[in-house]
Amino acid sequence: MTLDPTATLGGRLPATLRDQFPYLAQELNGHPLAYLDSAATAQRPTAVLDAERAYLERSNAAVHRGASTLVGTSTGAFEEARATVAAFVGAGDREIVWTENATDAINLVALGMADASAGLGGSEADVFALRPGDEIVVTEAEHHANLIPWQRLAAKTGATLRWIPVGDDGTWGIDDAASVIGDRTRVVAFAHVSNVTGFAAPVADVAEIAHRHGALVVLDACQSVPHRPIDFGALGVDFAAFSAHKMLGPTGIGVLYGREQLLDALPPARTGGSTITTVTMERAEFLPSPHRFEAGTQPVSQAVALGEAVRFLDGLGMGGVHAHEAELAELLVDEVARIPGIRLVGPPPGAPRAALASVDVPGVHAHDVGQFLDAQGIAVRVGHHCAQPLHRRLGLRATTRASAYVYTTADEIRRYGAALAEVRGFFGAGA
Amino acid sequence: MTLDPTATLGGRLPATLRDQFPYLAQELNGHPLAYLDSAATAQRPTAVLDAERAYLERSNAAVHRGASTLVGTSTGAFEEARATVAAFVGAGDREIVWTENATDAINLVALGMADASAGLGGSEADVFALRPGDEIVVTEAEHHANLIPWQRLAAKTGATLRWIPVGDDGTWGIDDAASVIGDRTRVVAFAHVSNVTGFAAPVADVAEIAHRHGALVVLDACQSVPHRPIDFGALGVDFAAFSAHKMLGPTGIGVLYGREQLLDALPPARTGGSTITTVTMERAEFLPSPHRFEAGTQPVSQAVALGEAVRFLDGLGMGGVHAHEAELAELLVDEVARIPGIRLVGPPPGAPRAALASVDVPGVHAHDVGQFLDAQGIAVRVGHHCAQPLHRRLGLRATTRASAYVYTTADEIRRYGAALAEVRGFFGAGA
Amino acid sequence: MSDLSGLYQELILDHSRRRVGDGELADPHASHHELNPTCGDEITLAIRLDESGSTIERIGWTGDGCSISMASASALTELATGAEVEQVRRLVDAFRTMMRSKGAGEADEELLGDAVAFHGVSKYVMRVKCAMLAWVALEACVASATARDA
Amino acid sequence: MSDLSGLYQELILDHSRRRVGDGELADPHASHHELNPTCGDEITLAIRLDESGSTIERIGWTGDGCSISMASASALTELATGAEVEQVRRLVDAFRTMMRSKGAGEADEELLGDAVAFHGVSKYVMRVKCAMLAWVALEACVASATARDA
Ligand SMILES: Cc1ncc(COP(=O)(O)O)c(C=O)c1O
Ligand SMILES: Cc1ncc(COP(=O)(O)O)c(C=O)c1O
Ligand code: FES
Ligand code: FES
Repeated sequence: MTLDPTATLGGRLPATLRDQFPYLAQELNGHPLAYLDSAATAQRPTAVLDAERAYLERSNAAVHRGASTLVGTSTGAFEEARATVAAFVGAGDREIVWTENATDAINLVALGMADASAGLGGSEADVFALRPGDEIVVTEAEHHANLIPWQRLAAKTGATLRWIPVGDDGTWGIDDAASVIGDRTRVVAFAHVSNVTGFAAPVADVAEIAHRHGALVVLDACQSVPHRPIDFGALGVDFAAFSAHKMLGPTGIGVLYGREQLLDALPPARTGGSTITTVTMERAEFLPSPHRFEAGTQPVSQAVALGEAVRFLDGLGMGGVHAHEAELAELLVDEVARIPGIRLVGPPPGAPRAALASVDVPGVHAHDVGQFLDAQGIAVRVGHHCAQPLHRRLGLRATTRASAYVYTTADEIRRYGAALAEVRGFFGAGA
Repeated sequence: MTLDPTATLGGRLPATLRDQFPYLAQELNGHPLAYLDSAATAQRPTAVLDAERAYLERSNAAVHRGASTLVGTSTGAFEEARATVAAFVGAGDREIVWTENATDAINLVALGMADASAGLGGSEADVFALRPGDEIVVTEAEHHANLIPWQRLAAKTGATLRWIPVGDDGTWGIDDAASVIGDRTRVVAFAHVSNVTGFAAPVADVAEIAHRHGALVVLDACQSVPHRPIDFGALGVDFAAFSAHKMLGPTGIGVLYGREQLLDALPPARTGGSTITTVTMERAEFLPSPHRFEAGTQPVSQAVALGEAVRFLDGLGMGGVHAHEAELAELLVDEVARIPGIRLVGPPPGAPRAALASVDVPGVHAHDVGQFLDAQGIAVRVGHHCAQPLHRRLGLRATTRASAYVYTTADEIRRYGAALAEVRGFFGAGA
Repeated sequence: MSDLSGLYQELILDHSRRRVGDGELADPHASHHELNPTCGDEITLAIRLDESGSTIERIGWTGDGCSISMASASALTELATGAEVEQVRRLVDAFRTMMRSKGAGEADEELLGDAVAFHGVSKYVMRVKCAMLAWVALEACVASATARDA
Repeated sequence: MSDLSGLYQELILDHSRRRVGDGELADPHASHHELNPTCGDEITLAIRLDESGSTIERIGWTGDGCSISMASASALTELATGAEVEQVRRLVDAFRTMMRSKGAGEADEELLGDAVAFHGVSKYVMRVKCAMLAWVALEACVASATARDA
């Protein structure tokens, strides 16, 4: 699967790309479906569906368990997928751990640190052990997945949770980070790209500050890995998390990236079969990374499908994907900005943002906005997008979010703009 | 999908059932494949593959997030699958929690108890809090998935891990259980059916003893739910775990069953989006079960596929499945018992056992046995089957396991017996 | 937009703006807070009974939510104020039955009056909770007020 | 059974029974324990160097494993005993290259001697670790014995 990225991307996608997504050919409420909720979950191309099915019909067997020909085949497919994903994000094979989803990946780090703090990882895991007085730093804009696990870790260890404040538009800068990160900071966890504002954090700069203070850096890369070229090594982060279902891959699988020496020392929070060397009734010794974390039967066909999704994205070229989405982002912001009385959350028009926009329509509840768009075949996301503290900070309870991906067309964005312009009139909320 | 169970089951499966499993029509090393490793992972019928694909091509969208028509459809399919699985095991809908696999399900209980012990669940979670002096009871025959999480819980809380000893055949009885379970026991965790010996524990009796002492009962149901009719309510267990991939369903999804009041009070070990009511920067309040445990995007298409797998099994009738497998088990034991010098692990010939048999071939390493069978198209599992302590107790390092499922034929078992009889000769290990 | 007319009937849009009963109730006999976890919206609804304890004298509520939830609280206030406790129980049951109908059948207009306008909402599974929010709160209030009586 | 003859060559089955070098070595210069996590099998291999420190005088090992791993340890012992340290490094490299070949190419019979019998194992990816076990242990022994020397 290779497509010429210049032909494919640049605002006008050829029909050949759309045709590879059967889901998108549907109607919604009598209109052609405009699927503008890819930031929540993306749709899968036929190549990904076919790859998983072919694996299941021909190569499916237990992985890393036993030594039969079938196990050789399934294990080969499984580990090849890991190598494909590793190369995609600038990681070594042993730096990629399969998880249930990105949320699970972040939890594995936070729970492993709690184990280390309780002495379960021995002296090797000292770098992860927190004590009262230590600080964990997040931002006020985090998804609950990158907030609650840290709250729980603080509660278990007596460490203090602090946060980088956001401005009235929901974004923050390097100075905000520098004023919160200090010598007591042991972990800095933040989203690369916010799923509400579309703001991209200055990752390398924050990592530099954090490391200067001896803190670990955990990156929530859910909204960046699917949309732009990423090299975790070059970004200088210690851990990162992302989900397959937001990048043309299946649900049921996410990825934890970690630097090899760190992963080898982090206590495995979830334990069970295939993670061990020697087990007695009293105790267990664990394998090095990644296997020490992969307890029980793994999402094998899902790993194979994710590998295929990565090949599909590589075929498009991530540089081209990013350029395509930058164009759509600009169009999206233009469409929203020209509607009077609508509040756009996140970076102002003109500033860079991911291809997503959350808006508040004064006088109309987000669920009613979403319902109105839905009736016109436009599927968006409404609610707090798992970021209640950010919404509270913005003085909002819920927003309406439109988000784009490789298959999104300029026409869909324009349909969204036209429909959004009619919302306040319909609900009698004034001009 | 309904098949007449009397026609289907009874030792001779009609071609129509086999035909529904494309994987099984393959060759292995020039022979028709005899797949005798279903206890590790089962193969999927076309109906299950098709159901997942149809969901992905037509109904896939974020679940429980937002309010669009698409979300209504995906959420409906997802929750209908839960209801189907719940009915299959005698549970209420709120008693079924999706997990990554069975291992993850057991970990959720053990990790939740660790949280409760650290005070994270408030007074509601007191029933789960362990203190030094408290005892956790397992058996010597457990899969690592039902052993290591309890070792870690003991290490975190200061509780003591004790175990029910097994006899020379790897099985244990109600008296063995009664002699270990006592007033200090707070949890009793054991496998319904052993994946090494095929022995079925006297669940209801053990549960009765445990409850008399005020202990919670956690059942590893990985090897029972796929193979016999199950009613967790009737068995009287408090928690149970099983995996979809062993019951014609996908990898990437498992199930935690728990009694509703217990699940509502168990602290969620993994936290993130969709599990909460209110989140501030300082703290989070959690939903009731099952959603409090389902952090992040769930294995949605996998849940839909598991629902279809359950319908498929229901179509066969679990009573019939069990009868079919009892016949295969008898044949399997007969085949092994007539080979001189081979040691059969588990219940003696004549005693009930699941349709699996692990054997030791004196003088020949299990991996060589497996390789020899493999060359004849027979796929079995070799190794310690994630039960090192049991193998150590039996004086063995590894065994060769053959296991059957709904699609297994008597002919396949006979081919296995004939090949096994030649192993010692080939390797010159004497008669 | 014709698709939406079944959901957002004029009466609903109207109630969502009028918000009958919006405001805190002094000296309530019972009060109940109800949250819709899907959206985070909430309502606190309170009731006062008359001297006999068998009739709802006043209803007041505060809350924030979508047009459906606000309209439903408003319509409920109009309908249930002055009604006998027994009658309110029947109203809640009838409303719930209607909301579970997925648009099928006929709603009991005689009993439910203006609230039949919400029949169309029942086709939108993701919005049923919105319409039910105030009714669930009312049901809880009635239960606790009468339990206290007994 | 003809399928298996590439894997279980007569020479391999023979070595797996003879087990040259099986037994603990007294006063070793280096010793290394290696585990195969797939199966839990392990080997502890030890070496003694001659006075010059440049030649392997004796090899001894204890362990438990499949026929491939035992035969490989046995063949290795025969081949590397009396060899120069530099030569042993070349042997290990050549053996590893052969085991990664997935059955392709020709093995270097001049260098590897009897050990070319393991060429067929390289087609069985799940068994490559079995054949490598003793060689990895030998490589570690040589590295630590020569490091101590320096
Ligand atoms: C008895 C038993 N318990 C637990 C497990 C673990 O299941 P999973 O690997 O699906 O988590 C298995 C299967 O490997 C098993 O047979
Ligand atoms: C920024 C961000 N972080 C975390 C998540 C959680 O991802 P998942 O639900 O796949 O675990 C999401 C998506 O919902 C997200 O957008
Ligand atoms: S969307 Fe919250 S109550 Fe309707
Ligand atoms: S199977 Fe263990 S070393 Fe070969």
